Amino acid sequence: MALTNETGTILRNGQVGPNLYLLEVESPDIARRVEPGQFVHTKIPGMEGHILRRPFSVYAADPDAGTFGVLYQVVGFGSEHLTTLGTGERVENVGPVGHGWTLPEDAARVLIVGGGVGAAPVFMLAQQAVAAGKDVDVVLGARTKDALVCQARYEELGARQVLCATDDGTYGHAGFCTGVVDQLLAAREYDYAAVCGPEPLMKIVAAQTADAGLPCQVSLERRMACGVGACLSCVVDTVEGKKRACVDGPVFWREEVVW
Amino acid sequence: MALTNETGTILRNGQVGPNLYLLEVESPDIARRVEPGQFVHTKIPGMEGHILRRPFSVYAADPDAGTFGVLYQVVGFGSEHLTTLGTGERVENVGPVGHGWTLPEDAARVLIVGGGVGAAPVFMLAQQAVAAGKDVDVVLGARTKDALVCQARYEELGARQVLCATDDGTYGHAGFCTGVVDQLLAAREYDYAAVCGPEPLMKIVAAQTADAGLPCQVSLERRMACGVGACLSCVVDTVEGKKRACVDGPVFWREEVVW
Amino acid sequence: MVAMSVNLGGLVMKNPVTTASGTFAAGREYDDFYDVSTLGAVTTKGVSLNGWQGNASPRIAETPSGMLNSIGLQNPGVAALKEKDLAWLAGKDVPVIVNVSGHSFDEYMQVIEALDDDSRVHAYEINISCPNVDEGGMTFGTHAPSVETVVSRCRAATKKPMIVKLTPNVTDVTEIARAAEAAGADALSLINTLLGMAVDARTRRPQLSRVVGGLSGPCVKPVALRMVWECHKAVKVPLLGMGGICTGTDAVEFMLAGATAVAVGTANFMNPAAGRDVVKGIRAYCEEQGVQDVNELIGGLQC
Amino acid sequence: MVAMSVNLGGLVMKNPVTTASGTFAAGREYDDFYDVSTLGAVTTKGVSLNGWQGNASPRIAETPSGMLNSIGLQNPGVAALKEKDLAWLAGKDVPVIVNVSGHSFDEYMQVIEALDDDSRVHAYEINISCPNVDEGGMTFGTHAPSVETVVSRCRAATKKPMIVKLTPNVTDVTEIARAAEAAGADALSLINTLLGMAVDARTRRPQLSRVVGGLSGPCVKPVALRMVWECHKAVKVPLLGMGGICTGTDAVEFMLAGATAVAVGTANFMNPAAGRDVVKGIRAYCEEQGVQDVNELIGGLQC
Ligand SMILES: Cc1cc2nc3c(=O)[nH]c(=O)nc-3n(C[C@H](O)[C@H](O)[C@H](O)COP(=O)(O)OP(=O)(O)OC[C@H]3O[C@@H](n4cnc5c(N)ncnc54)[C@H](O)[C@@H]3O)c2cc1C
Ligand SMILES: Cc1cc2nc3c(=O)[nH]c(=O)nc-3n(C[C@H](O)[C@H](O)[C@H](O)COP(=O)(O)OP(=O)(O)OC[C@H]3O[C@@H](n4cnc5c(N)ncnc54)[C@H](O)[C@@H]3O)c2cc1C
Ligand SMILES: Cc1cc2nc3c(=O)[nH]c(=O)nc-3n(C[C@H](O)[C@H](O)[C@H](O)COP(=O)(O)O)c2cc1C
Ligand SMILES: Cc1cc2nc3c(=O)[nH]c(=O)nc-3n(C[C@H](O)[C@H](O)[C@H](O)COP(=O)(O)O)c2cc1C
Ligand code: FES
Ligand code: FES
Repeated sequence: MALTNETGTILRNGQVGPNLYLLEVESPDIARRVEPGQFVHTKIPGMEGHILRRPFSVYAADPDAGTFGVLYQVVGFGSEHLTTLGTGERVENVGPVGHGWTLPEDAARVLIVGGGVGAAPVFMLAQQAVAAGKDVDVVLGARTKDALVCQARYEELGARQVLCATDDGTYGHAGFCTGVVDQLLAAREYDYAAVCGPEPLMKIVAAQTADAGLPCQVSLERRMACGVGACLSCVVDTVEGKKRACVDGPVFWREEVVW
Repeated sequence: MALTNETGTILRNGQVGPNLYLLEVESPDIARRVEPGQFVHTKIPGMEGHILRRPFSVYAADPDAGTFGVLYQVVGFGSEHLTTLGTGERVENVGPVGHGWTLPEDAARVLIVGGGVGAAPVFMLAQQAVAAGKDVDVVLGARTKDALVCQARYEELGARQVLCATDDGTYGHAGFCTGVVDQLLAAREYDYAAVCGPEPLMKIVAAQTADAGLPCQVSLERRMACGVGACLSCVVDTVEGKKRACVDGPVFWREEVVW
Repeated sequence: MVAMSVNLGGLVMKNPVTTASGTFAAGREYDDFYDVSTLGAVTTKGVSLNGWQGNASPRIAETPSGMLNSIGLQNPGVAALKEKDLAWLAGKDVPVIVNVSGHSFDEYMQVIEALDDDSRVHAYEINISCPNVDEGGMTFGTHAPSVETVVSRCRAATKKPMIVKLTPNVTDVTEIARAAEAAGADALSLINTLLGMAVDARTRRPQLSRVVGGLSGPCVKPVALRMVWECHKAVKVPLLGMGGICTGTDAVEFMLAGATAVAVGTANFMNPAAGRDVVKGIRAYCEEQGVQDVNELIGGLQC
Repeated sequence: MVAMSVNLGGLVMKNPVTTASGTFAAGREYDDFYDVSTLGAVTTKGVSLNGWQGNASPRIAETPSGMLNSIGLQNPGVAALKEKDLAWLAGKDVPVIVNVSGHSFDEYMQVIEALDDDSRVHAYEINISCPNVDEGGMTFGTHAPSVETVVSRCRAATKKPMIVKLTPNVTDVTEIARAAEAAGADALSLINTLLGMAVDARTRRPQLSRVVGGLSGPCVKPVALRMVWECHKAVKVPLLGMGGICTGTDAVEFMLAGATAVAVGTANFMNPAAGRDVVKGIRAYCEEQGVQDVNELIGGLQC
């Protein structure tokens, strides 16, 4: 799938939760072509001394309006600087990049797990699964109630259930969302699982789904220079050797990854 | 005179002529203490990869309002970037820096020559001279009529005459403003001259005033790192050896300088 | 019309711009952004005889106006290069410079031997300057005697234009440059990356798994320009300049300092069409400045 | 309360922060911004016996995340240092490190002899690494034998703590570090500037009158950190780290890599209170991370 380096216009960029921001960009070509699990490699304007682009998964896209959104958290200079950009500013994105989720056609029951800001990169997958008439259960984990910023959109989607967990117990299951996953898996009723979140979370869910014999995909993060598959910065150790997270991933099957 | 590193607020920043911009900053401490010919060493925000500050002469200051203005032209990255800053943004200035003009108390008739953007650094001197009841003649040179952006303010000041020259002949004397200086000096009626502009202009006026036996000061530009006298980046060759443009200058007597 | 063609030690390039090895793979990944035949040449990622796995992650870190990498010359070996990369490049109207790596003097030679009768290879760039491998790489490139050995062995293996790529991590780059020239290099390319390191104060760990890595990007441009200029005065063979080139103006600076051609590296990551834009920028500079032939720029610094 | 005091080869500093020579004069120019006795030490601008004029203008150029300088050790000589700078510093509660230059082995020694009975001098930093002078400077600092010669002569001239300042423009900084240690250095400071160059494409002239100059600022931090770490593993004497330090976090990175103390240079130009802010930043880091004594950081990198 062809990549583009599209200059988009920021429509909205604001805080939506504790350390969580939503960026919406008018960028028709990417918006039209992006698939669930793909990302954009963003040149954040006004960062001349920080030369690398930043990869962000696409949270949602509206092909008709020609817009896409990114949910991001502030972790360093680039994401901090990104919060200062306003409506009307221009932002250059290489995209849509990567292999996204491969929802099996014959999977009837789908489990989706999103930890923290990882709730975003699985949202379009949930949309796709619901649209395909599958039963979709969603587990969302966050530090605290206010950080569950994707919950409402998942609920509107028509998922069978949206279960939440918060580390501080302010909403839903108290504790790590892997507790909820455990309970759901006990019924062993899924055909496919997808998980995105901090790597330790994905590692645990990978183990849980392995025990349950359930096919599972994860979305891995690596530092990226080119974001197009050329530089080999972003390699992941897999059972077939090193693969590039940017274009061979970011989504990998659980059993491919050497954890 | 004590230096401060004051964070000011931009009140206005906009184009006033061909490649000419006026920046007005609320910065009370500097505004109150700045003397004619002094400058500020400006940290232009949003320029992380360009690490040095930029020196700009103070054009005018309002001690009561706590504001000062800078007239600048775009010549490179920093000045270009400066044009993008808007009202309300913060800007850090070290100032007031340097030895300004030393208007002799007994000088009754003063000649002020400003070439291009060099019309600004001599404006407060003209104010001072007029306020002290001296006869002030001003010669302003510019590429073209529209670039004579300081003319009106000089005229409001109450100078005896404000003569202009434009390279393209669209206003006043056609040609270099040294032509006008020549005519004025022919009458040999001045006690003190001050000139600011491109170095070739200052060199010519220095020679003209030398011929006329007239005391004359010039304001020199050098690339500056520290702007406070510590690094010796900005040295000027003088008859007494190397001097620092930032704190020993930027204003020097014509005969001090080894041209 | 500006005459843009240059001759880099026997390699004729339609314009002075190639890609810096390791930043562009063999070009296919950038095909969506522009046609690689816009370039004067494509320089491929370093290749060893049977391929290497490279280093562990994390392999890169961002630094002020630059980046560190410790890829460690991960590559699938010569056979895969021929089968995939050279096959793809054969369809493009652009000469190919193959960047050659080895863990031993012999391996460099063997890589060349495995490639030399392949007409899809137009020139070699012998990388004796990679800071990210334990054997070979930079250890060969920092001492004149080993430079002479590896370069003369490679010379014996090919008659094609042979560019030797130098490391900046030396006391006197001209000494190394002269050794490479004496041993038969047709051109020199410089600079490879500066050895650097980044620390995460919070975790108290190095940012790269291999601790040290190679510094590249705009931050190294002053060092690269200086070395191009020093070598321009020290040797007769043409130079391929690189290190932080992002724009046509950057490229012109290198040519004025003595480079016959230039390579665009880290800039590809900032702007996927950087190579094309540098070609355009050089042409625009020449038009503006009334330069009729880009060769006039080479070593044209006035000082 | 964090214990901030460190011992740099016999020089006790109340905190690990000094100024990089040549960027702070003797401190007086920064007196309006903060009290220099906030610092662990003040390092003065390089001084020669009778003073030098330095190089012609332009002397600096801005580069990506850095700058080049070719000041050329302009200084008014030892007598002026004593009369003006040391007199001013005597009123401050801060130890003074005098940075020593020379065009010959003898001159280094003579500068020390002229200063050694002055109790206002607490330590020396022997600059054998300035890239901006034709004689002495870096030419002494790039070859182990001349390093040994100049350092042992200086050693014979003083019992005060003697820091030897190394250049990064070498193939193997540990070789030079070991030579300086063997010759009697109490501490090593690194890095001095990297040799670089900048070109103005429009005028086709070098941006510095002397063509080449020394690169400093954030862009060199990765190289500096790497050299501090290499020397930390190679020698026993403590290290004074510098190169691009702007914040407390930067300073902590150097200490983790092996520096006992750090110097703030180019950052003074960006922020006239940089020295004070780095002291504050180190303290804040220690408080946040539960570090009770800053000495725990030295060489604490986990790898
Ligand atoms: C495929 C992919 C998709 C992502 N999607 C999202 C998302 O939807 N929302 C979101 O908030 N974050 C996402 N991330 C993480 C995001 O890229 C980092 O948070 C961001 O790059 C941090 O930049 P910074 O300048 O703030 O941090 P700094 O720490 O200052 O960045 C320094 C360098 O490290 C890199 N880096 C730092 N953290 C990460 C990380 N976790 N992953 C990869 N590179 C990193 C930066 O890109 C930069 O090169 C994604 C990462 C990848 C690889
Ligand atoms: C005491 C003094 C007063 C000045 N007053 C004014 C003024 O009132 N209005 C105005 O428009 N300009 C003034 N200048 C010139 C102004 O400082 C430069 O135009 C500005 O620094 C250019 O920055 P840049 O990033 O746009 O250019 P770049 O060329 O990108 O700058 C690169 C480097 O060179 C330096 N530099 C470039 N040109 C000059 C120059 N002419 N003088 C000194 N350093 C330079 C920059 O500061 C920077 O360090 C003054 C200069 C000095 C020394
Ligand atoms: C990610 C990366 C990989 C590299 N791989 C190689 C390589 O395989 N062979 C080589 O000779 N140089 C390699 N280099 C060095 C570049 O070719 C170039 O010499 C250096 O990066 C300086 O140029 P730049 O600043 O334009 O990137 C690599 C550089 C980077 C950043
Ligand atoms: C303008 C300037 C002048 C310098 N003068 C000296 C000097 O006189 N003696 C010396 O040993 N180092 C000198 N240096 C080098 C600095 O002390 C320091 O080693 C170098 O700049 C790296 O640190 P930084 O990146 O924090 O500036 C000078 C550096 C600059 C920028
Ligand atoms: S980021 Fe370059 S290959 Fe993945
Ligand atoms: S700019 Fe540093 S002494 Fe003048």
